[in-house]
Amino acid sequence: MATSPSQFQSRVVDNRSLRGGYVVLTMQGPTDPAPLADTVPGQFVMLRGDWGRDLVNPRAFSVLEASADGRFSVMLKAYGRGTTALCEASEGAPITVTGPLGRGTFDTPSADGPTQLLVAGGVGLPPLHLQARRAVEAGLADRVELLYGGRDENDLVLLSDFEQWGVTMHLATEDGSVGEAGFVTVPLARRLELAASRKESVHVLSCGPTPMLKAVRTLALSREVPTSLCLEEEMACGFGVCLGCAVPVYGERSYEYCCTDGPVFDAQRVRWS
Amino acid sequence: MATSPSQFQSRVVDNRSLRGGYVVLTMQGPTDPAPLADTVPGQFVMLRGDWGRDLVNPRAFSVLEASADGRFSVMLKAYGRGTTALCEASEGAPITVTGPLGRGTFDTPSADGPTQLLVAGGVGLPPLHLQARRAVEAGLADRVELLYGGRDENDLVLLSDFEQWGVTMHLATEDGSVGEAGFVTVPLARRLELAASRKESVHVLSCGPTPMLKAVRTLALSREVPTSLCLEEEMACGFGVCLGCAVPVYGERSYEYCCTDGPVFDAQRVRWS
Amino acid sequence: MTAAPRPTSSLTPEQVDLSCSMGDLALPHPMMTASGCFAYGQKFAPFMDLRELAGLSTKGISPKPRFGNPLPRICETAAGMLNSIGLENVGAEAFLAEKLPFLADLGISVWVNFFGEDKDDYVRCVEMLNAGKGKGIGVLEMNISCPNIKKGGIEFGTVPEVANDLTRRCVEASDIPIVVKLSPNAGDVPAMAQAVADAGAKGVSLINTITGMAVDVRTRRPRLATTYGGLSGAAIKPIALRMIHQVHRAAPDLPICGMGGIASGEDALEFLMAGASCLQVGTSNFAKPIAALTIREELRRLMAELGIARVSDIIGCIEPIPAEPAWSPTIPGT
Amino acid sequence: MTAAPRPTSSLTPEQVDLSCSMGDLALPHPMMTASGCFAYGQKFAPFMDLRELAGLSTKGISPKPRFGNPLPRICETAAGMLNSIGLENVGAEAFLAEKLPFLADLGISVWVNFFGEDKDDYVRCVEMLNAGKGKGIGVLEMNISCPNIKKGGIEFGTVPEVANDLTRRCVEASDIPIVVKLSPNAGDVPAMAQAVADAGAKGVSLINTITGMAVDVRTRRPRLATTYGGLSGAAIKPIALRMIHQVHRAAPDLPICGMGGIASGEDALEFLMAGASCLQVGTSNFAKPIAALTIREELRRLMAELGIARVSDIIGCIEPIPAEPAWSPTIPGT
Ligand SMILES: Cc1cc2nc3c(=O)[nH]c(=O)nc-3n(C[C@H](O)[C@H](O)[C@H](O)COP(=O)(O)OP(=O)(O)OC[C@H]3O[C@@H](n4cnc5c(N)ncnc54)[C@H](O)[C@@H]3O)c2cc1C
Ligand SMILES: Cc1cc2nc3c(=O)[nH]c(=O)nc-3n(C[C@H](O)[C@H](O)[C@H](O)COP(=O)(O)OP(=O)(O)OC[C@H]3O[C@@H](n4cnc5c(N)ncnc54)[C@H](O)[C@@H]3O)c2cc1C
Ligand SMILES: Cc1cc2nc3c(=O)[nH]c(=O)nc-3n(C[C@H](O)[C@H](O)[C@H](O)COP(=O)(O)O)c2cc1C
Ligand SMILES: Cc1cc2nc3c(=O)[nH]c(=O)nc-3n(C[C@H](O)[C@H](O)[C@H](O)COP(=O)(O)O)c2cc1C
Ligand code: FES
Ligand code: FES
Repeated sequence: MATSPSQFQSRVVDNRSLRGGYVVLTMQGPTDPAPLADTVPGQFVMLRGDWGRDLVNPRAFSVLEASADGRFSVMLKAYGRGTTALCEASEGAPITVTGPLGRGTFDTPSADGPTQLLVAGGVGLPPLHLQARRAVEAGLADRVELLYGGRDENDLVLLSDFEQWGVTMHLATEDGSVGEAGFVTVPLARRLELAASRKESVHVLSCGPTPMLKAVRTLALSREVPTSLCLEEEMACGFGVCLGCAVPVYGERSYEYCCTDGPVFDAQRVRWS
Repeated sequence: MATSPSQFQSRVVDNRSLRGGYVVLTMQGPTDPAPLADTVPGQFVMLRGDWGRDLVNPRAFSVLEASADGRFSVMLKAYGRGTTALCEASEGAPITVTGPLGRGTFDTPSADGPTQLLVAGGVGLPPLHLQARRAVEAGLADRVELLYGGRDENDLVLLSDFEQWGVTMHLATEDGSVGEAGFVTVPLARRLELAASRKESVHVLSCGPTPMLKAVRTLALSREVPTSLCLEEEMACGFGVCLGCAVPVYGERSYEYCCTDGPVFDAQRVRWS
Repeated sequence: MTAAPRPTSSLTPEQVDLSCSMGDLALPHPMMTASGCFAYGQKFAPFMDLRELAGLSTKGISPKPRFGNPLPRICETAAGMLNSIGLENVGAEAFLAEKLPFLADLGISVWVNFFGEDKDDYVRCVEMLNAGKGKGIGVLEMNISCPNIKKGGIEFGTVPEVANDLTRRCVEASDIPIVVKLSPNAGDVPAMAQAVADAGAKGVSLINTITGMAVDVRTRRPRLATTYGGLSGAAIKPIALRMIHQVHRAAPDLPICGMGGIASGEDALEFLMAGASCLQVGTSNFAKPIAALTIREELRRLMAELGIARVSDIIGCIEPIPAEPAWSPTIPGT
Repeated sequence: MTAAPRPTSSLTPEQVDLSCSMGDLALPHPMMTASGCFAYGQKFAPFMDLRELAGLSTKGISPKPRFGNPLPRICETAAGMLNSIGLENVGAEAFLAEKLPFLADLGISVWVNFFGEDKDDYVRCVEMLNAGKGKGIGVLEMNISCPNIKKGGIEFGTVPEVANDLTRRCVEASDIPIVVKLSPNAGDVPAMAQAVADAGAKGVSLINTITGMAVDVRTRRPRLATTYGGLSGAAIKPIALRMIHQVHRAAPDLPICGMGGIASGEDALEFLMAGASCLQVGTSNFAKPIAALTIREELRRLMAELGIARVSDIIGCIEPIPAEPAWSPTIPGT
C-alpha cells in the first residue's frame, strides 16, 4: 500500500522550538502530487541539507505530519552533526528529501478492536503522535492512549495536542516532576494490570530509545500482550540497498531491514536479549 | 617591524558586492590592541569560517584595509569552496583570523623616490590598493600610479577610490570595453617607454594572477626596472611551519617561503621560466 | 592562480562524445554503479530509468546464500563511511532465477560481483554463474578483498602469487570475461594488478574499501560489530586516484574500472585522466539514488567547458608538472 | 540510540588525571605535536606557551641539510590534505646548534624526527644526534616512510626484514631511545611493528601519511609537483585507528604514539581507547596553532563527563560488542 518513494527538494517553512531542545521542523515540498500525502504512521523520510562532503549520508526522521498541500514536518532534537544542522535550519533552507520510506505497519485502530497503548519516549513520539492523530480523525480517540516517559518535564512535548484530541495520557518522568516517578514502564505495568483484570484487549505500540524499547518489550511480552516496536537503526540509504540497517529477527532470515521491512516490527520476532 | 601574528575571532560586519562578482568583506576583530592595526601593504591574513571538517585549512587574503578600531577588510571573488563560503558570509558570521602574516616589503614611496607603478589584476588589487592609500595619506599621491587590467569592465573594481585619491590610472581590458584593449602589459610597456625617454626612475610593484605576474616580470626585467612581485602560493598554515608555500628563488637557498619571506619578492630573484 | 585558465576552445555539451570502452567492452558513457551500493538494481527503479546507466555491478554473490554480519554494520566518518555488511547475498542460484532476468531486460552492462569462502568456492561460483552467459551477465567482477571473510581470505587480496593462482583458476572455469576487483589494503597494488592480468583477467576494478575503524567513546566499544569495516566515500578519493595512476603507469594496456569517492563530474574526470577507462559510483548512491546520472551530465558539461571532445582523448592523459629552471646561488646573467 | 547513555558517575574536570606514559617516558598529558606540522617549535611561540605541551616532534632531520621539492607541494582534499614537502630540513648540525637549545629550554619531551637517504645515512644521523643526549633530546623518532626519497626508501617502511635491520643498526648506534614511525602504506603493519620492536625500538608512532594523489582537470596535471604526496587529516582517522588497534592487539606491551586526523577531545579519546599511549596532532596545527592544547582541555572535560578518572584506565580498553542471541527459524518458547 505504501506509495513508492521519490527524492525531491523542499524548503524549511517553519522551525518551531519546543521545550527541552526539541524542534518541529516543517518543510514545503512539491504539490500535486504531494509525495508524502499518503504517509502512514511509522513511515519516515531521509533528510539532507547543504552539508558539503563532511556529512555523507542523509538522516532518517519519522513523519510527524504530512498534508496534501505538500507540507510535512518532523520532530527532532540535536544529537550529532546532522540533527544539529537541521535544528538550526532557518526558513528557506533547502532540504533534500527521500520518502515516504518504510512500510510502517502499526494496525489502524478500529471501534471494536483492542485499545492501542502508544508508549513513547524522546524522539520516538512522532510516529505515535501521527497514529493518535489518525485515530482522532477517524473518531476513535478513545481507542488510543498515550503512555509517555522522559527525564523531566522538559522531555515531554506536544502534550497539548493529545489534550485537545481528548486522548488519555499516562505520563512518567525520571525526576518525578510530571506524572509518575520513574520510567514509562511504571504506568505501562499498571495499565496492563488493569487491562488484565478487566479482560480488556490491548495492543502496545512503542517508539523511543532502544533501552526503553527493550524494557517495554520484556514487560509486554511477559504479559503476552501483542506489541509492535518502531525501531531506529543506523541508516545510509533508507530504501533497502546498503543493508546497513539490519534488525536481528527470528524467522527464516536472521536479519530483516529496518528501512524496508520496518521500521515497525513485531516485538516477539525481534532477536534481542 | 611586522608585529608578531596572533589568532583571534572576528565577525562579519559588512559584505559588499562589487561588480564582476568581487566582494569586499569587512570584519570586526578585537580592539585595544587591534591585532591588524599596523598591517603594512602586502601583509595578509588567514581566514576560516565554521567550515566543519571538509575544508581543512584557512584561506589567505591580502589585507585591503585595517584600522585601529579592530575593523579590517579583504577583497575576494568566489573561486573554490572556501572563497565561495566567504563571499556568501552574512553579517554576524564568525570568522577565525590569523595575522598579520608575511613581511610585505613593498618600499614605502618617498617624495624624491622613484615613481611606483602599481600593476594589478583580478584579486591582486588589495595590496596595491593599500599601498596607494598609504601613499595618499602621506601626501604622496603623485608618487604612485595604478596600472590595472582585467577581462572586461566588470573585472575592474574600486576605481572610484583611486579617482578620489587623485591617483593616475592606466586601465586595460581584454575586450577593450574600458581603457586600452589587451593585457595590462600594454599600458605598462608604454609607461616604461615614457619613463625611459624621460629618464624617470620608476619601480614596478605587481600583484595578480601568476600568468600576469610572469608577463610583468619578463617585461620589466627586460627594461631593467626594479620590480617587486606579491605572490600567491597554496598555503596551509600561513606562518612558516608547513613549508607548503615554497617560492623557487636564486640565492643561497633554492626555495623561500611565500608566507614568511614574502609574499613580496624581488622579481629578479624569483626562479621562474 | 585564482582564476582557472579559460578553455582554449569550448564545445557545446551536445558535441561531447562520452562513449568509452573497458577493453573489448564498449560503453555509451563511463558511469556505472558500484557493487554493494546498488543492490540488484530494482530498488532504484522508482528514482531513475536504469537503462540510462552504462552498467551496474551487483551486490557480491556467493555460491550459497549468506546472512550478513551483526549490527551495527555502518557508521559515518569524516567525508566517508565504514561498512561491515558481511557480504550478505541471495546466493548464485536465487540470483540467476530471481534477479538476473530483471537486469537482463535493462540492456546495460551487467557486472556480477562475486566471491567465495575459499578457492574452490570461488570456482564453484564461476561455474554457477556461467549459466548467466548470454542471459544478461556481461562481466564477472571478482572480489578478492573480503576483509569480512574468515578463512585466510585476506591473502587473496594481498599476496600476488595467491591472487594469480585464484584468478587463473576462475578464468579457466569461466565462459564470461573476468575483471578482478583489487584490495587497496595490499602493500603493492601494481604487483597485484600485474598478477591478475597475467592470470587472464580482462581488467581490474580499483578501489575496494580500505579497512578502517571507529570508536564509540561512550560505550567503549567499536562502532561496528565486527570492529573493522571498509572505508568508502570522498575521504578515500586521493588514495584511489594514486592507485589507479600507479597501475595505469605500470600496465598501460590493462583496462581499469575506477571508483572511490566519486561524487561529481570533476571527480569523474580526475579518475579518467588518472587512467580509468570507466567508472563506478558507490557511496554517493545512498544520499542521491540518481548520482551516477547527474555525475554523467556534470561530466558532459565540464568536458564541454574544457574543450574535451571525447572521453577516449583524456584517459590517463595527465602530464608531469614542468620542471622549474635550475637553481643557482646567483641570479643568471648577473 | 539517539540519546547517548549518561555517565554513571561524572567527575569535575579538575578530578581528571591526564598523566600518562609512553614506555618509560612519563608525560603530564597525552598531547604532543607531530613532525612536519610544528617546524622546530619557535614559530608557534606567538600563539601559545609551548611548555604546556606534553612534547613535540621536530621536522624530519637528515645528516645534511636538504632542500625541498618543487611546487606545488600541498593541496587540500575532502577532510584532508596532500603534502609533498620533500623532507626539507636544516640538517643535524644546524639543528643541534640553532634549534635544539630553544627546545631544550622548554623542559618538555623533545622528539627528534629523523631519516637518512640510505641505511648508512640513517646511522650517521643517529650518531650526529647522539650529541643531543642530555642536551634536550628525549626521543629519536625514526621515520621509515619517506615516499619522497628516491633510493628504494620505500622498502624501509614496507618490508619487515629491511625495517628490522635498519632499526637494529640505528638502535645499536644510538644513546637515545628510538621510537619508529611506521608507514601506513605497508601491507601488514602489525608485522612491521613487531619487526622494529624485535630490533629494540622503544615504541612506534602510528600513522604517517598515506600516499595519495589529486588531479587538476584544467591543466591535466597532478596537483603536486611530485605527482604523489602524503594524505593527512580527518579523512585518514578511521585507517589510523584500525592500525593502532591492530598493533595494540598484536603487541600489547609495545607503546604506541597515535596520530592521524586528531582534531578534538573525542578524537583523542578514540585513539587512547584503541591502544595509543600518547598522541600527536599534525594537520590541525595549521588551522589552529593551539590545537593540541584545546584538544587537551576537551579531552579533560569529556573524560570528566564520562566519569573516567585516569588516562591510564582507558588505554586500549575497548571491548567487543556483545553477541546477539542465537538465531533460530522459530521464536524461542513458541
Ligand atoms: C526510522 C527512523 C526514524 C527516526 N526518527 C527520528 C525522529 O523522528 N526524530 C529524531 O530526532 N530522530 C529520529 N531518528 C534518529 C535519527 O535518524 C538520528 O538521531 C540521526 O540520524 C543522528 O544523526 P546525527 O548526525 O545527529 O548524529 P551522528 O551520530 O553524527 O550521526 C552519525 C551517523 O550515525 C547515524 N545515527 C546516529 N544515531 C542514529 C539513530 N538513533 N538512528 C539511526 N541512525 C543514527 C546517522 O544517521 C549518521 O549516519 C530516526 C531514525 C530512524 C532509523
Ligand atoms: C598571500 C596571499 C594573498 C592572497 N590574497 C587574496 C585576496 O586578497 N583575494 C582573493 O580573492 N584571493 C587571495 N588569495 C588567493 C586565495 O587564498 C585563494 O583564492 C583561496 O585560497 C582559494 O580557496 P578556495 O577554497 O576558494 O579554492 P580551492 O581551490 O577550493 O582551494 C583548495 C586549496 O587550494 C588553495 N588555493 C587555491 N588557489 C589558491 C591561490 N591562488 N593562492 C593560494 N592558495 C590557493 C586553498 O588555500 C586551499 O588550500 C591570496 C593568496 C595568497 C597566498
Ligand atoms: C555498504 C557497502 C557495501 C559494499 N559491498 C561490496 C561488495 O559486496 N562487493 C564489492 O566488491 N565491493 C563492495 N563495496 C565497495 C564499493 O563497491 C566500492 O568499491 C567502494 O565503496 C569505493 O567506492 P565509493 O567510495 O564510491 O563507495 C561496498 C561498499 C559499501 C559502502
Ligand atoms: C605538511 C606535513 C609535513 C610532514 N612532515 C613529516 C616529517 O617530516 N616526518 C614525519 O615523520 N612525518 C611528517 N608528517 C606526517 C605527520 O607527522 C603525521 O604523521 C600525519 O600528518 C598524520 O597526522 P595528522 O592527520 O594529524 O596530520 C607531515 C605531515 C604534514 C601534513
Ligand atoms: S538503510 Fe540502507 S538498507 Fe536500510
Ligand atoms: S603556508 Fe605554511 S609555510 Fe607558508
